[in-house]
Amino acid sequence: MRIVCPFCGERELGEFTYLGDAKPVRPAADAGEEAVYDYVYLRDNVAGVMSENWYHGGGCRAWLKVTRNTLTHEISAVEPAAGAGAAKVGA
Amino acid sequence: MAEFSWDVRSPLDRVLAVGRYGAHGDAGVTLTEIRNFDLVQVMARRGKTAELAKAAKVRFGVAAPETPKAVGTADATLIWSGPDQFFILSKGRKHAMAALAPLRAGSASLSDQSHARVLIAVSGAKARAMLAKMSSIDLHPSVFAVGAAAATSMDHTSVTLWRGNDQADGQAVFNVLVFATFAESLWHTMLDSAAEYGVVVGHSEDLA
Amino acid sequence: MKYSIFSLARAALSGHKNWQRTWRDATPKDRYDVVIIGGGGHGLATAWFLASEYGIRNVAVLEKGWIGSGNAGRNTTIIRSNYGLPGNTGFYELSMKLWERMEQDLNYNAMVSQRGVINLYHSDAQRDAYARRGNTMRINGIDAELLDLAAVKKMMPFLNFDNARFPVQGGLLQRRGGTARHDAVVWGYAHAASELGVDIIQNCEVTGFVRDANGKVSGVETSRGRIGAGKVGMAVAGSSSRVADMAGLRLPIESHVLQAFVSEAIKPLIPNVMTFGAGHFYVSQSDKGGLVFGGDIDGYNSYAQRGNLPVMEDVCEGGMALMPMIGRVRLLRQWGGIMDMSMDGSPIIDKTPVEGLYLNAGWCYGGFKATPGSGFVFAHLLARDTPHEEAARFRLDRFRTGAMIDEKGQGAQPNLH
Amino acid sequence: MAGAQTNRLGNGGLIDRSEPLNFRFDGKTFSGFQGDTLASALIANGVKLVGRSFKYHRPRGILTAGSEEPNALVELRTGARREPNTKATTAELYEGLEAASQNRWPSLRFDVMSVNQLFAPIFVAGFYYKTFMWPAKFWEAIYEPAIRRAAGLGRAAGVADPDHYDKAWAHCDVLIAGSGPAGLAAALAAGRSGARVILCEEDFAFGGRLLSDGGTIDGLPAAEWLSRTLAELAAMPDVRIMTRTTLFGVYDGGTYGALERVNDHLPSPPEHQVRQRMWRIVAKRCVVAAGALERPIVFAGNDTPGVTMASAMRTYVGRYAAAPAKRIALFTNNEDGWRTVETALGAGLQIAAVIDARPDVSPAHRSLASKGGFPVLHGSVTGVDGGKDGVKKIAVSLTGGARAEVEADGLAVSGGWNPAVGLTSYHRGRPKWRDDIAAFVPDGAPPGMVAAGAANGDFGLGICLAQGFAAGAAAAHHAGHNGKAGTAPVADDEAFSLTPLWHVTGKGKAFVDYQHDVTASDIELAQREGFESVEHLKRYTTLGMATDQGKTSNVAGLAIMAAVTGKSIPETGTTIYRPPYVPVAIGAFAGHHRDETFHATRLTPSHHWAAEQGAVFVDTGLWKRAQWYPRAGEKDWLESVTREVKAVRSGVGFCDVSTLGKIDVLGPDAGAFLDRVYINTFSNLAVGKARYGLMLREDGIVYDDGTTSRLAEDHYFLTTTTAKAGLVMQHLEFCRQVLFPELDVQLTSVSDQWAQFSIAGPKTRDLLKEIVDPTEDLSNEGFPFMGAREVALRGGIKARLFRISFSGEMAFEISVPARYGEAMARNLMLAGKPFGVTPYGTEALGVMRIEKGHIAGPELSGTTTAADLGLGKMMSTKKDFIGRVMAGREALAAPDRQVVVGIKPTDRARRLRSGAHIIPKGQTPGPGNDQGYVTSVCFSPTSDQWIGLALVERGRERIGEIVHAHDPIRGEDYDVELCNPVFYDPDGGRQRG
Repeated sequence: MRIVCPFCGERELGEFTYLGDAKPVRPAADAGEEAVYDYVYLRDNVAGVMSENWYHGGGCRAWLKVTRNTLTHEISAVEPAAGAGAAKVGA
Repeated sequence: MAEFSWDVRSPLDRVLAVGRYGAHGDAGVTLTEIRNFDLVQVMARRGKTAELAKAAKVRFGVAAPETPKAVGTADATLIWSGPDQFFILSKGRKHAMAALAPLRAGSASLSDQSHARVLIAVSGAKARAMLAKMSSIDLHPSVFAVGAAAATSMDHTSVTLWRGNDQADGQAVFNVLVFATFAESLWHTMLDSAAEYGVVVGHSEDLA
Repeated sequence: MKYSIFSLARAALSGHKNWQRTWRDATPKDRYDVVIIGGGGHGLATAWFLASEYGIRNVAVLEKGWIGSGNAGRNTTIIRSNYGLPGNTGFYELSMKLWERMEQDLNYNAMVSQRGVINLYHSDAQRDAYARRGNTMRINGIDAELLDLAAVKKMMPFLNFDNARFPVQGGLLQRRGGTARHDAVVWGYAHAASELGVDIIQNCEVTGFVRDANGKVSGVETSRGRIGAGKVGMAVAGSSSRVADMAGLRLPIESHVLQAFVSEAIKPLIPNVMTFGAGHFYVSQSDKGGLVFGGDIDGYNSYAQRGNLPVMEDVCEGGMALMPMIGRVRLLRQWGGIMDMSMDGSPIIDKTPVEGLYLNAGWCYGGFKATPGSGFVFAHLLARDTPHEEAARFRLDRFRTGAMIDEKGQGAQPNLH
Repeated sequence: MAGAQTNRLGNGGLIDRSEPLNFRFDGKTFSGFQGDTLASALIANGVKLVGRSFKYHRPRGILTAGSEEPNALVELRTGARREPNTKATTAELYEGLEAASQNRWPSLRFDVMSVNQLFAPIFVAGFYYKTFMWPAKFWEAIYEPAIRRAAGLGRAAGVADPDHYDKAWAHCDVLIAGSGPAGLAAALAAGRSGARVILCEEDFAFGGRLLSDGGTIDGLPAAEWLSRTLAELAAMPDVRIMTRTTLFGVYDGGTYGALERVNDHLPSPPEHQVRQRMWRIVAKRCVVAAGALERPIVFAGNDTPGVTMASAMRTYVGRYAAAPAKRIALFTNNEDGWRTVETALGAGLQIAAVIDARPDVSPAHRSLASKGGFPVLHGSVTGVDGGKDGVKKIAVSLTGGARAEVEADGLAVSGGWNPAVGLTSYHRGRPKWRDDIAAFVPDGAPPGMVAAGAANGDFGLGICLAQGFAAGAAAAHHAGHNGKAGTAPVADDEAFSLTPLWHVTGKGKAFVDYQHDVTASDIELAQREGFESVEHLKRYTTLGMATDQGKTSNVAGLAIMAAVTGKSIPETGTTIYRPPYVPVAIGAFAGHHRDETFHATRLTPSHHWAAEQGAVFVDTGLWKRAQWYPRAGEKDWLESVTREVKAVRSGVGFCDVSTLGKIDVLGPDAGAFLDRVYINTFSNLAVGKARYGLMLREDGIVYDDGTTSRLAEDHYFLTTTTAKAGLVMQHLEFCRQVLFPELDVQLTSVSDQWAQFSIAGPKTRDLLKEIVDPTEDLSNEGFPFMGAREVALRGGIKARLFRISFSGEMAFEISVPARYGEAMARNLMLAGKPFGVTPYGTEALGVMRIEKGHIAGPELSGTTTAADLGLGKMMSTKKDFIGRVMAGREALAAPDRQVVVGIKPTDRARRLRSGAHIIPKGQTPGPGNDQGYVTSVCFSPTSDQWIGLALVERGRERIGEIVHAHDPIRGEDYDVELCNPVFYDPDGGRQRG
């Protein structure tokens, strides 16, 4: 697999680390135990196109949101995590 | 009272043996360690890209690289190291951590990395063939031109790689910044990878 | 038909023309007391134990392809019960005891070979962890020995003891561990279950659940029509989330690829099953002569059933680091299976919140060794509606309560288990 | 002396007759020429018997001339370089080559195990599943060892491989597999278009079938066209053509695996060179021009030495000038087989007969037969008379029922051609059936890949060239190169007609899978027993699982299965194709990652100094750390470590702790950020202060701990454990970039920037006063416990000084830029000399932390909570932080959890060991009363006895209770007392003093 890092360009798999589904969002502080349980433990485990967290740790150290098909491994989109390259974001 | 001497010792000091290594005949690869340099990592603060760019421009006369490039100036090289980040590589304390306060001024966070890395220049007719054993980056001249840079891994070890100016003989020069505590290990791998081409090993005290 | 050397010799006289099908080719009936989804080792073993232990013979096993076509047919065939945490230890030992009588129970030679499983250690910390685990085993009545360097050298003189990056210091040995012929386990359970009346239905894909007015599962829709069921058991590791989704369930499971490798056949070289403690590599040698080996999972969600090159390299690096004598042995075949990676690395055998639907899932990359035990306790759950005592901790709600069974201590990140 | 090359033709071939080479096979010396393979050289020497089969130990010869060979497997080379199962058909001859036949005893000609053939009626497919079950114990003791000894083929060397391997990356626009006409045409088109091209050829010569079959291209003899084409390709700077390189697999994202056999054609690799190199080739496009493999026909006796594939016969005769036989019969079901007749006649060999299964033979061939004076028999071969000495007589059943016999010493067989569909199918694609050639052809391929020529099922020379050229041009175009490709090379297509024939029934064993001895009747048996699915068939009979990966057997096997089930071949389907395309040495996948270079090694800044001191090093992750510093006269590690601990506790010592992860946390929101990742609060930490922090995983379990100091308003210096350094960095970046992007915080690792030393002991301040600039106030008031600030050192450099203690002593940690690390160690020795300063290693460090009751790796097991570790009170209730909610789950807050407690043996002389379990006193150990285990132990010089930490159910409530330490795996049982885990200076006066 090769991932096109939005910052570095196309790089080989060995430079990246996988975390998992990017869809679950960390619940707010007051969301309660059930919401956090769901966030931490339950997975859609998509057979098909899925949005995922990958870390370019062997490169620029950016966290990336990768859209990938788990049936074919085809990658259709890669974008930076919200806080990667955030210096460009208006303060 | 004891006399303390604070000699600076490169992590390659014990293993770098100046001279020939590997196959005989014309050496295909030259490995040169550059011993003394100042290296500062500059990280733009949130929303401060433009300010930092301006500050860099004032100080260095060039824009800080926003893509994987190494930009040479009269007395420093600015090397992209990640989103919102770049290295300032220089010598003689002129752009060392202590001298960079103006750059900081609220627009950037700085971290001294002068001792955290070892700098090795790889050149020679077989430099690309040798690096192909360690690096997954395409170093073909049409892809990785002079000034190209990459935050990448070599043999599972994180490095910053950039192509400096060609030598007088037209040969490409690839610069590798590797973490100091991995340097000896990566050095051995470099020697192994280059051995079949013949290697000239050397070091220079300062950045050119 | 009884299998033995005598029946073989008799059959030889007639040119082997009289052998029957190993299992009946059943056509689906309208309704079964229990329908098992998944004709892998676990599903077939469940059916056999339902029929043989619990007297429930009106059972169907539905298989989307050919039986054993999932992870039962593509694993590295290791059996062992060297687990360290309550919940796992007793269960895997139950499974091991069932392995020890399987062939006689089933009248099928699954080549269960108790040649020993050794986990090598390379540091004091690893030794201590194995001592802890070995003691757990011993306290649970399971055989375990802690070997020092000299003992390992004697047993496996071919390891790299001289110039290793991470020298071997010793190992945790379970002599009763070993290997079994994976396909034969599937065929053996199919054969024996079929003899007891279980219907094994191949090329029958489940496409949905039939629910009654109360929401209870009362059958399944399949590619071969609707089949009614008193209870439905899922044993579809690799596809658990997909099948559970048809019932509206989300599981604490991710699907990941695990690769396995086999070398060309060579004369006996490796006597036992070994795991390298300083890299991702484990190996045994099949009776046919191939080195069967593997390592870490590829590390990302996948249903593609094929592996990547970096992990293949990583595994071979581990192999060469451990025993550089295999450098010139050639890798013959590489394949990948879909692992049900659970959130704590341990399986789930439980009722689901949907009445009538029972779950057997989350085996990670360790399901093969569990085959008989899993079948036994799942049959118990299906028959009695209460968990078997050796599976009492494999509850679905343990993630909610915090009673995880996390042997590796990696937490809710499946690709690290 | 070498024997005469009895079967070498007088002229022709691509061998270099000026370079004779001697070699040995089974101890006998022969000679051949440069350019031979071992197989062609054996053939040239009249050797027919080369190997024995897997199960029945049947005598076998050479069937093919390529990597699909199932029979002619040898042990190549000797000693540590012995390579089992090496295909004689691909092994290049070199001076002094040694090869031995395998799977036979005592010799190839007289193999005792061939008695297995007598038991063949019982040893049918899957027989072992039906027997060897009683008595159960006999399996491991008797049956299995016997089976294992009989099975397997060659013997591995059994000792470390002395050769080196490496791995490399390559990048191109267009990758081409195969250098036959299609591959070369593709390379020409792509190269001329301006694309970067890599062409991999498995053979040691370019040309593919052109080398054996010749032909006319662009009006030129094939050989001439070939050399022109190679010259043109060689002149293109961005075209790289590689021989001895097999493309073995295709992976995601256009990454391909290839194996280059760099020096296998030499007795051993030259100095500084590798034996083989594994390439990962990243290509935008790939043209598979890997050709097709001729397939056998299954008939009785088809495994007799001297039965050879028709195309292989042409290769031996045409390319190697070696005659597999002198009087040859051909058995074919297609037009292509007849080319063997032409080649043989052209080389002056005799044709005994052609047995053609088709109803008609072309007039041209008929006249060839009459000119050559041999009969054309319409029918099929039903048996072969011969044995280990090879084919003698061939039985033929003629169309219409009559029988005939042909006397011949060789039988060439052609059952048609199977395109090499491996590479195109490795992403679990299934090939499709094409009736006109009765073969599977690619049906789609992994992204970017296309098949051309024979690999695509199009066999004529003309169409191969045209398709290859078009594919090469299209691939270059897709990759963005549109240069002028010129015109495609032109050639005529040969006629091709085929009547499918898979299996001729007859008396005697008819082999489908030669190597695994799978016969047609085994397939019928498998079907009878319900193993009808092709995957079941494969698994039950072992069809296609041999070292040839079913290249010659799979299609025939499923054709026979189709026939017995009454299904069509495409309905029956294929098994899944799996890489590698040819077996690849494990060493090549490992490259240089073996022995000491298996993984990288990290060295601390004072490593070489410590080595000079004679330190013993321990591996900690990738690090080498000084474990202890033995001194002359010390009898064991314990004595050294005890000395080091005592020296620290009574004087002063230092230890390199640079391996701790060190992270600069910078920016205006650095404090707020740390509040979210640590369970305790850091935003309120004063500048110049350090604080111990604990972080959880989101599931509420403890992740890591360390001391973090605030060096400036917007600068924290965070430390992690050695083990978790990289992972914590990743975790913090996740928090920064994904979870909390709104915070203005920057992170970077400074682990390698700082050499950090712990200096501990009551005389620490005395030592520091020597080395720190006298203007710095180190007094308790000027530099209190948990202070952290920059100080000047004598001699002009700056350091960071942290008043923190892991040992429980009065202690500081001092950081200097890493290149001063070695100087720092020397200067500490110098400065501390008056106080008896003692360097100490990780063992003494460990002893002192256990004495002080500090947790470390064994307690941070990934299953313990903050409360388990006695740190529950640190969890802030005033803020959210990672892991807060899940940490509150019922089972994680249960009162009977195992918690950290101290232990000491009731018998002071008793040694403790980690891993022992804790059982209530007086009870028999069992699963019901296994209440915990010992995590860390040491001999405490301070207590003068062994002490330890343990995780014990309700441990803190049970202080003072005597329990049982149960360690059956080491045969030890003894009583221990549960106690306060802080054994040393429990009120902390020493570290604060």
